[in-house]
Amino acid sequence: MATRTKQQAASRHQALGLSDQDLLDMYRTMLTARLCDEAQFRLNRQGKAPFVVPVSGHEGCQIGSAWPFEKGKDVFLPYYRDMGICLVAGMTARDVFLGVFGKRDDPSSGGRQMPAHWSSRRLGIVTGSSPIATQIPHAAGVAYAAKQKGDDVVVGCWFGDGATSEGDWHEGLNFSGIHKLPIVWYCENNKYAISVPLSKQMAVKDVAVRAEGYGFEGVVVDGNDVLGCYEASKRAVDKARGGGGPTLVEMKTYRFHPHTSDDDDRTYRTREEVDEAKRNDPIILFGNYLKEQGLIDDEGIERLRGEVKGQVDAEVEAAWNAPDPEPETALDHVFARPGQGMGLKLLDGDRP
Amino acid sequence: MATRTKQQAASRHQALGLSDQDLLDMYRTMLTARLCDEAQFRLNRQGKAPFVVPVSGHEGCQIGSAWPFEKGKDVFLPYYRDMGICLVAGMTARDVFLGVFGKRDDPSSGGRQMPAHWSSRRLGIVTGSSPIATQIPHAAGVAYAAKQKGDDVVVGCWFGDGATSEGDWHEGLNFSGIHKLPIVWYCENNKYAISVPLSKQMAVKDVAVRAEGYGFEGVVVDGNDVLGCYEASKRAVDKARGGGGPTLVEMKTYRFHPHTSDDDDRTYRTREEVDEAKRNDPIILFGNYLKEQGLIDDEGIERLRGEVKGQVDAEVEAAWNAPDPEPETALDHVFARPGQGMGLKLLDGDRP
Amino acid sequence: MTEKNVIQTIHDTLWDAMKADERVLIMGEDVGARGGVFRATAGFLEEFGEQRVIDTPLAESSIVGCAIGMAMHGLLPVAEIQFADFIHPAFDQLVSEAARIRYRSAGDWGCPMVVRAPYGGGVHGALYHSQSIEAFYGHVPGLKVVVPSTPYDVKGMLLASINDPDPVLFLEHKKTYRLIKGDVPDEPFEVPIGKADVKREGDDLTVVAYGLMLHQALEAANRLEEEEGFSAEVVDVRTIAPLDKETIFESVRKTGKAMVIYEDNRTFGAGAEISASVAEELMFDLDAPVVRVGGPDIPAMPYSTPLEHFFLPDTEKIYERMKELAKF
Amino acid sequence: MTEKNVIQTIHDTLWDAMKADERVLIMGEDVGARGGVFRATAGFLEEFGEQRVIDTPLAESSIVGCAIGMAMHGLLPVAEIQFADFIHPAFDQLVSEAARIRYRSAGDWGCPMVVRAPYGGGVHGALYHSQSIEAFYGHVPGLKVVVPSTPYDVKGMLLASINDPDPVLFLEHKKTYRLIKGDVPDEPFEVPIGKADVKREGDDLTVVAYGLMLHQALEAANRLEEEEGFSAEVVDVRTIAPLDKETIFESVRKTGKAMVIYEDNRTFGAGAEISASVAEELMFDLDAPVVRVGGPDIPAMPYSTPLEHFFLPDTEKIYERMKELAKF
Ligand SMILES: Cc1ncc(C[n+]2csc(CCOP(=O)(O)OP(=O)(O)O)c2C)c(N)n1
Ligand SMILES: Cc1ncc(C[n+]2csc(CCOP(=O)(O)OP(=O)(O)O)c2C)c(N)n1
Ligand SMILES: [Mg+2]
Ligand SMILES: [Mg+2]
Repeated sequence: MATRTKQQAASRHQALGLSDQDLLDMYRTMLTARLCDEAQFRLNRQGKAPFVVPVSGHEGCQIGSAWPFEKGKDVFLPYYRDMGICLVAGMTARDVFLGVFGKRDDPSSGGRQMPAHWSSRRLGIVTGSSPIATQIPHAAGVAYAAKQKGDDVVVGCWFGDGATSEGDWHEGLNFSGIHKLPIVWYCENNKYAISVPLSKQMAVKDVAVRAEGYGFEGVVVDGNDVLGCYEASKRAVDKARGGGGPTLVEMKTYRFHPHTSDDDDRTYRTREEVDEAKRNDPIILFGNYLKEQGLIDDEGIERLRGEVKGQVDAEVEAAWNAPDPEPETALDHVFARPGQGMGLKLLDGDRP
Repeated sequence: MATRTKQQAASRHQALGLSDQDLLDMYRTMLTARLCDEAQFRLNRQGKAPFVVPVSGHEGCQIGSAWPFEKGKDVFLPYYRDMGICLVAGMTARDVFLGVFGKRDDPSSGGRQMPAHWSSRRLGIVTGSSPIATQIPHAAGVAYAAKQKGDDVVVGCWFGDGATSEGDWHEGLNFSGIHKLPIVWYCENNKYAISVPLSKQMAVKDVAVRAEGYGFEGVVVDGNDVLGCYEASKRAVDKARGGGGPTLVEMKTYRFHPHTSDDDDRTYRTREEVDEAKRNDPIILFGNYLKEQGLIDDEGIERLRGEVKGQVDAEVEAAWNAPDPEPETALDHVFARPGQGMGLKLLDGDRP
Repeated sequence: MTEKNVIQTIHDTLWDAMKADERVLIMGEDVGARGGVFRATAGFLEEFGEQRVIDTPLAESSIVGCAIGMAMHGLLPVAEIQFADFIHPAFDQLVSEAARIRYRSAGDWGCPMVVRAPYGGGVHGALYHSQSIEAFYGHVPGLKVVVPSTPYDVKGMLLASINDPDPVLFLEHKKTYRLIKGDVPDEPFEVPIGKADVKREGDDLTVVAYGLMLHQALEAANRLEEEEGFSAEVVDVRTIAPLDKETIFESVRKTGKAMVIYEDNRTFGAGAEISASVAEELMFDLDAPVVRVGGPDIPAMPYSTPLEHFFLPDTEKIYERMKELAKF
Repeated sequence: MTEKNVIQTIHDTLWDAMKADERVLIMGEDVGARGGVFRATAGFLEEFGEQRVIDTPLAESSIVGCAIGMAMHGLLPVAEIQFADFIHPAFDQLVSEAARIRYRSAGDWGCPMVVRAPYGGGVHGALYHSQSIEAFYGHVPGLKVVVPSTPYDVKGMLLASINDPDPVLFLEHKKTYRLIKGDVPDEPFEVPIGKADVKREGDDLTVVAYGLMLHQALEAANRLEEEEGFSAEVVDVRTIAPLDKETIFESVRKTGKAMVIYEDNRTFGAGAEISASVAEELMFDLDAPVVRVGGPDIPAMPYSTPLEHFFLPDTEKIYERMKELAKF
């Protein structure tokens, strides 16, 4: 029995073209997200972080779906829940906490935006805002530009189930279908938009069915199965890179903590429901798989956890001691420097 | 062969529960729309009507889809193309031309809106605007209110293919699905949003497939077949009245004239395409059916046409001579009369 | 008479209206089981049921758009936009639709709808949970825009808004929710929309404000009286549109000096209309130029504490400007 | 030098930019085969292909939203909103997104995008084809809003806008499209964004205007000189945001009298900021209160001719107000 599982399993990540080391790297990234989450909630309780956005529960679908992308080349449009996406894209725990503390050197916004409003041009992470679903048309636009310029770029755009109700979601997905853009749409369906359950958001079981209405494929995967998410994502990313157009990947998952540090989820979901969901903790499930594969044992997991926690705590410390922005700098970057231009060729002397 | 057609056909409108008189009334209404259209374009060329919106080509899907509604009870949310819907709802040729000339007594807006921006509270026609698809959420809201109050009301909402691209369209249809509202959504798909062909609007053959993504049924019918439109609409209206929720009815049709009197459609479609489409003129097709049924002959059709034309011309005359609005009245109706209230019960003395 | 804070007053007033009139309906994101992220509708779902307390999809344009439809079919919807910053997707429904339903139908149709939106900064809300939006909507004929700032006005104007036959944008400064307390009559009453209110009498200068700035102005005015002996008259605008210029003019005619304070971006902000109107109408009554104090022209309030403080006109800044003007 | 009307100038300038720089891209409703409902892009599809001339779905929020994405990935999109009245669904994308891309990323990202929109009335366009929108967007830090009113300025400012690293809302008064002609240099050149322009020199009063009102003001000014001997200086605002107050102040310092004309609804309109700024800054240079002439506060311009004429400030009205002010 154990062996049979092992075989099946063994065949699984190899069949996906993932090495043992890949798996350990993925696991470590998931752990980093989880431990950053625990740290930021601790800081919130200590009054050191006025506002934090949890990721716990989403690590599987985030690390799994982001893994197939080519860093430094592809473009990421995550939403606030996506610490895991950003870690895969190249952000560090230090970056996360510079944002949590609103520090000058926060790569996302220099302390201007709330924590978890990710951005890094260097890493191909497009600046995101709070308004839900506004990044959907941006993602389609980036993908259009990439295609039009002939760049070898795939765009990944992540959002929650709540985002699917916005007009922008409809418009952006439709545009991507019309132009067969190199993009993958990822819905991290955690059953709630803050407190609003799916039954009050949509009259369908799987929002992925809407893809058909935009002329491309929609798929549904277990968001707590990191390899399943990787598999679906890899297929979609390869398809996009090959000119096959968009895919909507719906990943069913769950948010373990309240919506944010300002939320009280006891008003809208039972503890039983939350505990039940935690049995499918993607980190535990993936850990079990690694153990079955003999890639790690409980002791190794503990050692790794301790090691990562040590790093996270060190980064928290460093970020806490980093400088705040200077008050007057609030006036900077409303516009580009006076006189700066885009070098429109016509004005560079070329004549029509 | 002829007989077989006859039988089939005979069985057809009777099977639909339509009497011979119903058919003649429907045909007359279609003719009225067509002849109002010809008259308004004539007036436009004469410089008497600065701006007109044609209906020609849409009479079949409009009269067929509107016919099942109960006048004076159900609620209509038409768009500018829907002269035919409004005639079924109870508007007259006089009303149409009071609007065309922007007269004081124009029932839609007292000359404030462009022609074809239909409204009549008395007739259950909700005031419409120019911005495309804004009436979609209104329609869902009316249907929600009707259901919540327990009114026996079905809401009909009409729009073009172009409207399906707007965020409001998505949001409104989704809301209607979630609450299983008593509403029917009608898409008059005439292949173009002004000049933009379907291929640049959507990556699907039938926009009706999107209904599935909102948890209700979508159907496609030949919009030039008035009885087919009636049949699909009747089923959807009865279903809505019975608590079965929304339906999206897509009616494939064609616009014979330019988008409006300001448009030049030769820039984006060939004369051959237009001529080809005119072979499926819903009025000719329906006339043939009536003839097969022995309900009218060519002579009768000519007589009827002459009769309706006479009426339309008389109404044009009457509307032309009707008074303009007084300039200062432009200031009226920004708000209700000062002191006017909704009679909120709490303020009427009731105490919580 | 009961002492309440602003959010409690909103909760109780909505509750009373729902109790008394079955046409009143609540809709918005998280207004149901969650009772609203600010708890304005806590307990409503249990009491009034999900037919009248609608947890909507995350879609502001249709929250407003569906409310318009409901209003046209006999209900009195009170829609909540979770944060004023998120009302923008509904801009078209408010500007092109709600504001024009009556006008474009020559009075045939009406749109008795209330849209509530918590606005304003100073709560560490950063770029997207701090915005002031009154200037955008005050400019739209056909919309009424109110900004009550005390529990008493909040109750009276909320009832007046629900009872109004036309669409009302009801703006609540979220920082006042728990900060500002006051006595509220237990009986229902209306505070008329379109009337400003003198919240403090004075002779030396007129200070026009609303929202959080009103309370900071009152604080500064008291200090100015104690420390410098100048008495400032503080006028609470209360309604942005239609704007009650007469009450403002009356005060300025008396004091000869005017100052307008608002936290929104200064340029093309609501204070511009007030300043312009005073100067156009009362130039020869003025002993000094009108002083305008507004937020800086940067996109929004940043998150980091030093940056946020840089944005907000605080009592200290306001006090200094008032002293200057008084001594002018 | 070639004499052209406004729409021809827009067409030719866009054409030149498309020809010279492959990053420039056109998108909007009916911009392709139809060449735009005002023919601004007639012939573009044939010349540049459908990759660079995109007929978009009927969806303004994504027209702007996708353009933002393109701008962030190396293109220079020029999006057309068919009528300014229909830009409202994109309000959120413009206000929350385009305007804040640079600010919220502390300068890391930029959004070099142009959104063109024909605005203004007097064309029998009724409630939804006549609107002025500059007041809404002028209030949004991070957006540039320009309103060139002559063929020369249109060419120079359109090129400056396409070359600008930040989002520019390029407003074209549709009534000027064929009405206004002028000489346009054949060579490319930039007219700087953020600089007002004295279109007529004068000493007795300053008239500040833009769009169609600019041309009516110039007409009235000439008549005022001929018939009454008063010389009015006419300042073309040209850029709403960032607003060039200095050029306006300079003129008012000289003339001592100021009048602001705009066709938009008067209250909380763009003219309020101009009037307020002049009075706050120059109260002691003013020989008369600032005069503001604006459209009535009704939702929009009605269709019927008598009603439309009632709305629009015509040359006659403007002339009378100028005469009054000059004689004050
Ligand atoms: C336009 C807009 N409306 C409302 C909000 C407030 N809000 C923030 S997150 C959220 C729920 C989002 O749910 P979902 O998309 O499912 O993502 P999740 O938080 O569940 O991961 C809401 C309503 C917002 N940020 N933007
Ligand atoms: C929001 C908005 N954008 C653009 C327009 C300009 N416009 C008017 S009708 C139209 C095309 C509508 O096409 P469709 O919905 O297919 O209806 P049809 O005219 O074909 O019957 C457009 C783009 C508008 N009225 N509203
Ligand atoms: Mg969710
Ligand atoms: Mg069409």
